[in-house]
Amino acid sequence: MHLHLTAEDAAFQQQMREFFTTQVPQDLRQRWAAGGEPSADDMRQAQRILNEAGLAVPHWPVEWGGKEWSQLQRHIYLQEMQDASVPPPLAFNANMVGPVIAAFGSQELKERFLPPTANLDIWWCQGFSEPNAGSDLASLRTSAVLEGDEWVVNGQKTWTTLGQHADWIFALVRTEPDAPKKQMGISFLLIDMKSPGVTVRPIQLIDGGHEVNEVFFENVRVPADQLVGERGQGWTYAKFLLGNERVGVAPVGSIKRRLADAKSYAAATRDGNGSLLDQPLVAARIAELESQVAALELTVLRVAGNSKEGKPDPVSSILKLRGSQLQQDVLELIADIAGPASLEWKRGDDSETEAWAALATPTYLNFRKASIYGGSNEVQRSVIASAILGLKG
Amino acid sequence: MHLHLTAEDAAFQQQMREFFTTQVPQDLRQRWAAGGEPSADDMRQAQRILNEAGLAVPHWPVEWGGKEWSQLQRHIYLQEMQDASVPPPLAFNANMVGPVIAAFGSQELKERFLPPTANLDIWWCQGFSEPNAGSDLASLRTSAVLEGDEWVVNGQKTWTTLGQHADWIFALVRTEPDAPKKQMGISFLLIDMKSPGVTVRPIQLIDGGHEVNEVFFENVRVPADQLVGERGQGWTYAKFLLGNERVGVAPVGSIKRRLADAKSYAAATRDGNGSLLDQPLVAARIAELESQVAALELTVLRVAGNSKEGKPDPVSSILKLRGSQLQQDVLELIADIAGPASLEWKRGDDSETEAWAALATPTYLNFRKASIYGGSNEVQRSVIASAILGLKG
Amino acid sequence: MDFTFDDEQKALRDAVRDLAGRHTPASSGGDVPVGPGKHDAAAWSAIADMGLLGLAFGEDVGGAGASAVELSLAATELGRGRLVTAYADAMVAAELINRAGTAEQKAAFLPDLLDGSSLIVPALAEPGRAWSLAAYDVTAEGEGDSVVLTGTKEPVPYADVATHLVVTARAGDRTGVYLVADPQVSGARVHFDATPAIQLGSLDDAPAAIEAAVNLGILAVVSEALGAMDAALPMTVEYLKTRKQFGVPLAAFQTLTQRAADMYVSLELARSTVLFTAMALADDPLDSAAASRAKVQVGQSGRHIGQEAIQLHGGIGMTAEYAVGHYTARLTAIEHTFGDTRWHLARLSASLRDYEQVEVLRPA
Amino acid sequence: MDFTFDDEQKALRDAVRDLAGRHTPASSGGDVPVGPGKHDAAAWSAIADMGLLGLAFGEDVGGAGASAVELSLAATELGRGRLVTAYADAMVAAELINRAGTAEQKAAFLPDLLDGSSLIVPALAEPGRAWSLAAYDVTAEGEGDSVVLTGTKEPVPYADVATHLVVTARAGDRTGVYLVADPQVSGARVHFDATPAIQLGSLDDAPAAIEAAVNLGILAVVSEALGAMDAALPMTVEYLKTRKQFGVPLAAFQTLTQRAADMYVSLELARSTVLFTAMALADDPLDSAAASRAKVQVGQSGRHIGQEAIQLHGGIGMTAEYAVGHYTARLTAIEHTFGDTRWHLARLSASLRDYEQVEVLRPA
Repeated sequence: MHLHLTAEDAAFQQQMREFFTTQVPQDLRQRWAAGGEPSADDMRQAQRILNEAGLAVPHWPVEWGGKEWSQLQRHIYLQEMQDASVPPPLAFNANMVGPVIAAFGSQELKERFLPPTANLDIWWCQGFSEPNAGSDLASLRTSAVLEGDEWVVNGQKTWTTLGQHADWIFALVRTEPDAPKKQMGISFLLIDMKSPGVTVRPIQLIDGGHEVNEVFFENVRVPADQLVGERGQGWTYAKFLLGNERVGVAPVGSIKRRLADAKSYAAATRDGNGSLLDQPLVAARIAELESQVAALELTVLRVAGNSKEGKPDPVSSILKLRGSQLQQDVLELIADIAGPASLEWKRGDDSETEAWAALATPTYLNFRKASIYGGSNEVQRSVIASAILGLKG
Repeated sequence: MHLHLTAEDAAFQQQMREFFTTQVPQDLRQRWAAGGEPSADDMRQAQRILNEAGLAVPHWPVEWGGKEWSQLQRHIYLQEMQDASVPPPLAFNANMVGPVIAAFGSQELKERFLPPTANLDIWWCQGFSEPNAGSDLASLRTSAVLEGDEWVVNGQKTWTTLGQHADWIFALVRTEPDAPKKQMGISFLLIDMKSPGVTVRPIQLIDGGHEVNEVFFENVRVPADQLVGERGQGWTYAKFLLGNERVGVAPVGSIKRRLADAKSYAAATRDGNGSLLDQPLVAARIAELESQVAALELTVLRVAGNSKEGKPDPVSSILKLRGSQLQQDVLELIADIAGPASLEWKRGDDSETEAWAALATPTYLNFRKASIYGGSNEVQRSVIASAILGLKG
Repeated sequence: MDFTFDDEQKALRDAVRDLAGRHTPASSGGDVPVGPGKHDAAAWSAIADMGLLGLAFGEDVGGAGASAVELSLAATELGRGRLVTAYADAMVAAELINRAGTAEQKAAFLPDLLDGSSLIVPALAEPGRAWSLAAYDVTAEGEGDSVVLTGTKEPVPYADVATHLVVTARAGDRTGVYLVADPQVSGARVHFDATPAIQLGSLDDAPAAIEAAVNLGILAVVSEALGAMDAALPMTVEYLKTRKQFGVPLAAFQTLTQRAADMYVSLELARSTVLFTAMALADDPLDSAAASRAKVQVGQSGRHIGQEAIQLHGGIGMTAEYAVGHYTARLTAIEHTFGDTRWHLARLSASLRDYEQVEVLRPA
Repeated sequence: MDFTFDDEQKALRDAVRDLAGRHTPASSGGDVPVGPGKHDAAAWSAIADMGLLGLAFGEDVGGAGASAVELSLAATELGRGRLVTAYADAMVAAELINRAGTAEQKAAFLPDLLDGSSLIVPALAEPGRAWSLAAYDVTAEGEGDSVVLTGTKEPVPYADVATHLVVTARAGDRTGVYLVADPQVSGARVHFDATPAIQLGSLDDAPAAIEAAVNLGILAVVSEALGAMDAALPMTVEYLKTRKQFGVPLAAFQTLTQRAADMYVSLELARSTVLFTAMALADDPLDSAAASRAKVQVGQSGRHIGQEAIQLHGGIGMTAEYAVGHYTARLTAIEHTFGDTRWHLARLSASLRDYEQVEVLRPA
């Protein structure tokens, strides 16, 4: 039991803070902090700055750009990045396909894909979910049939986040339709989005944004050497990937950033002769959220050390569950602080409404996804009940 | 759509208010208002005063003392009774066994039992639940075997509320052990608690109170004519009874009484140079509860007219569910207002702690039962999901 | 005390439901509008033609001589149909004129407003300020016919299509009510720069007029919210029945059906409250406690039902192709209209000492 | 930043767990005590003998020279074992003497308190008053050795078994700290009628001493609450696994298992918070913000877990024969000890402007 950061970790924290606040351009960070639809250019630029400094993929194997950081350092890195409003490395690259290729891909695939993946020269998207295979991923139907040295892919993926910017997609496809269990017979395939037969259709969300898509495959021909690892082992790789996805799954740094913003918004919103921060119910709600977010951060720090590579501690379900709740609570608070100003989503040129207030409701609505995507909160509760408490449910 | 009470209903309200506040002794009502363990003598006295005025069993058939009141009048009667802190007629008598005997009993049983039941000359208790048959009542095992013109009863009942005061028990017993379905083969039997072989053992609750009991039957001999209605139809009568139990199931009047008390307690609890009611978080919590209780009362008034005799509208599940939640919320508020004073459950002779403050925590704990007994909130949700929304669950 | 609709009210409800059904915005196929929409002029004409604007106003000022109950009933159906119009706003403006205005001013503006010839909306919010019934930053100078206003109101929903605005403005240390024709509008922002305005009635009458008008606006939006919730729940239930996961319908998952049951409870509590509030405001337009309690109950029910409707739908609920998200967006906007739950709790807190219990059973 | 126990801490934890297990009150068979219990003198002797009273105090005053971390760890185990003793109270009294007292006063009273020879508890609450760090109705007159106290403190837990009290009292417009030997006690009420008392230190030092002492008391009770929650959850889980209804274990009902999962989340959030607070107060006994946040988190977790533990047990959970109700009763008492969640939120609200974010990662 030690309260303080070691001198080494404190220095690391300073180093990260300085890097993020001085090496990533302020205007880029301000755009990111403002929220709204993310700019692909800003994300590329940020990731390349990070990658150049060796900070884009610190959890990868060292030979491919990784650092051998402690879990605490990893937390500090994420926390400082989020606090400085630096766009994080694209999760599909850094946390999903990269680690899978590094762990299961051939040397050839590694050399071909890992460097551009780390540098966001390839923008990846994820082809897992299908219209009838969401939480129940094993029911997927997209098929790949081997013809000569090419896979011919047919089917449809959905909820493909930022697919409109993607160069490549990593997809789960059914290669063995007759496998005895539906989890078997699935393979992990890398597909160039420019291949003939690939169509992307945007899905419009309730906040007006276009961040997810449907991806259609019609007789798309994929070179056989773009199958990662072993044929039929895609389910194993997907579980590995989803395990990685949960690392750093509670965006504590950005929740804290938003909560600090909320406090400043309340202080800046005039109410009679004072401000909204003088309203006891507003202040108490902020104090309560600060306490709850601190408890979450402390839990992240406490259990981070428990995670085993590739096999996440089920305790990470706490972080996903609670993280999404608090993220949503903070955004709800911001919308309430905006109050009447939240009714205007798009400001005119000479509007006097603050940008944050106009974005408050679409952002609040957008993040209702946080408790649905990446394993819904119901799924997280089931994981806790069964894997931790031993309740079948 | 009419806001106001008709002149007739307004007069009825006045009449009830005057009766309850002038005809039931004030000291008795004060003892009831103070809470804590109910006094059997006070309950008997109150019910006899009501019965003498024809107000103990207004929902019974007219020939047995009923009134043909509208649902609104029934609500006003309950509301005024609770507001005046008059102990309500014993539910086991007035709402349970009485209506069952009136509906299904022989003329002989009616004449023998209904008048003393209305007057609380017989104190009834309920023998339904068993250690392994709570929500799943049909699993009950207490048996009754016919020997000559007597039933011989063996088994155990539990959660027998106020059984320590009871003269008689109405029990569900299994008379047809070989019935094809476990709901069949159950009969509804009236048993004198003074019969040889009946033992009552108190169950101590976490608030220190003795309000429920276990009742054991060992070769208890019961005259055959004390079986109500038809042999083997006990399940039907029990459902009828439980349906009646839900009428007036949300004790809105007493929730409102308690909430008004909470407000006065907060105003009387000094805090610095003011009172707890000056604390914005306390005031807002009271205002919120007042809004929520008003919504419940309005819902009671709106759906009361929907209930059909003997077949409760599933909407009554809303009232039970929400009523128990708000009852618990108000008692939690009172315990919080008591604050440090709530730490002392039993006051010494020269204590300066108010009686309500000392009772606040045991009462709060005692009423955790409200969401468990009489159909738990989980059961109520299932009723709503299946019977109203058409979801199987 | 009676919550049942009479035949006339049922006929009105059915007619408005038909009207609203005909004008319900599409939510499938390509880009559908999301967020605060443009005023639907066609729907507005239909609303005006059916006489829905005049429901709560007397025949002497061009109204239909019905009551707030009928207004609530109509607004519920407009909410169910997801119509995007200035209905609640126009009701606030009308009540402001009705309560603050002189007889001449009423005669000059109300009939046109109530028959749809003009579209008048209130300008209440000031940028950078929390919700308030008082005006602070827009100031009025002069009196009677020579008043000028200075300052900014924003956002003013439907300002872009309004023919006139009713504006609250600071006059010394008080708040008055003013009418501005042909306002200078840019998006939802209205700027006044010594802009000529007509003062409606006297400063003495203004606070009560504002309170009554906002109460009526609250009734309109909580009724609209009731319609939205009343539509969102069955959609969610239907989805649970039909959508399969892991080979079984979602309705097989007890955790979801129990939550649907809780949504039903929230809905019915809101329904009782809205119906009562309509009756209470028909009886006393200044029953602000009833209006605040309605805003609190509907705020809590609306947030609960809106959030759970999306969650129980899963990813699909996030898309603009499913109406459930539109309902949730609208419920969120309603929470932030005319004071949020917190504001109303604070208002109620201030008068807790004035009564022992909330009485809903009231002798005539 | 490190949350792991070292070997010594583990050994202490195991030893206290053993001790607590031996003294756990029975909860089955006949009448078992419910509610605020009598001080368990046997358990108290064992606690004193193991040196648990001195954990957070320096060897110079007769303590063990460990820290608040070890105190927290011990209190957690006492909570798990449901021991009824004045542990938290004695810690507050000790810290009051330690921080307010002069060197002589410390030497006179602390060693006896920390080795169990005397039992000193604080007298803070005043009847009819909300929780407060300041005293109002008990007044002190005179100075130094000729002080007398007048007024009533109530309730004073364990006053009936205390050898001395440490009393907060009003001195002019300030609050001082006073020691009273052989107090006049009736139940939990202590009445002073020009009762002689010793003033501990100066009025200047009193506020900080009270704050630090209550912080330590908060740490003791939130740790105890952690032990209670950490026991109540597995009991509930076990019950769900074994109890059958409708022919299947309760664990087959998803709505119950999902709620058990939420309880687990509440427990782990509380655990992290308590451990951190122990470290924070070991570092800075005046870190009242950390103490308040712990009270808030544990207050919410404790209410959630306590209520759900009973609900998931059903009727059985209401009985004195099942420990789960005793844990819930104790969690409820802890919520009302040293300020409830609301009080601490109000205290935190007052200083929101002093910092941008809560920093839990702190350089040395």
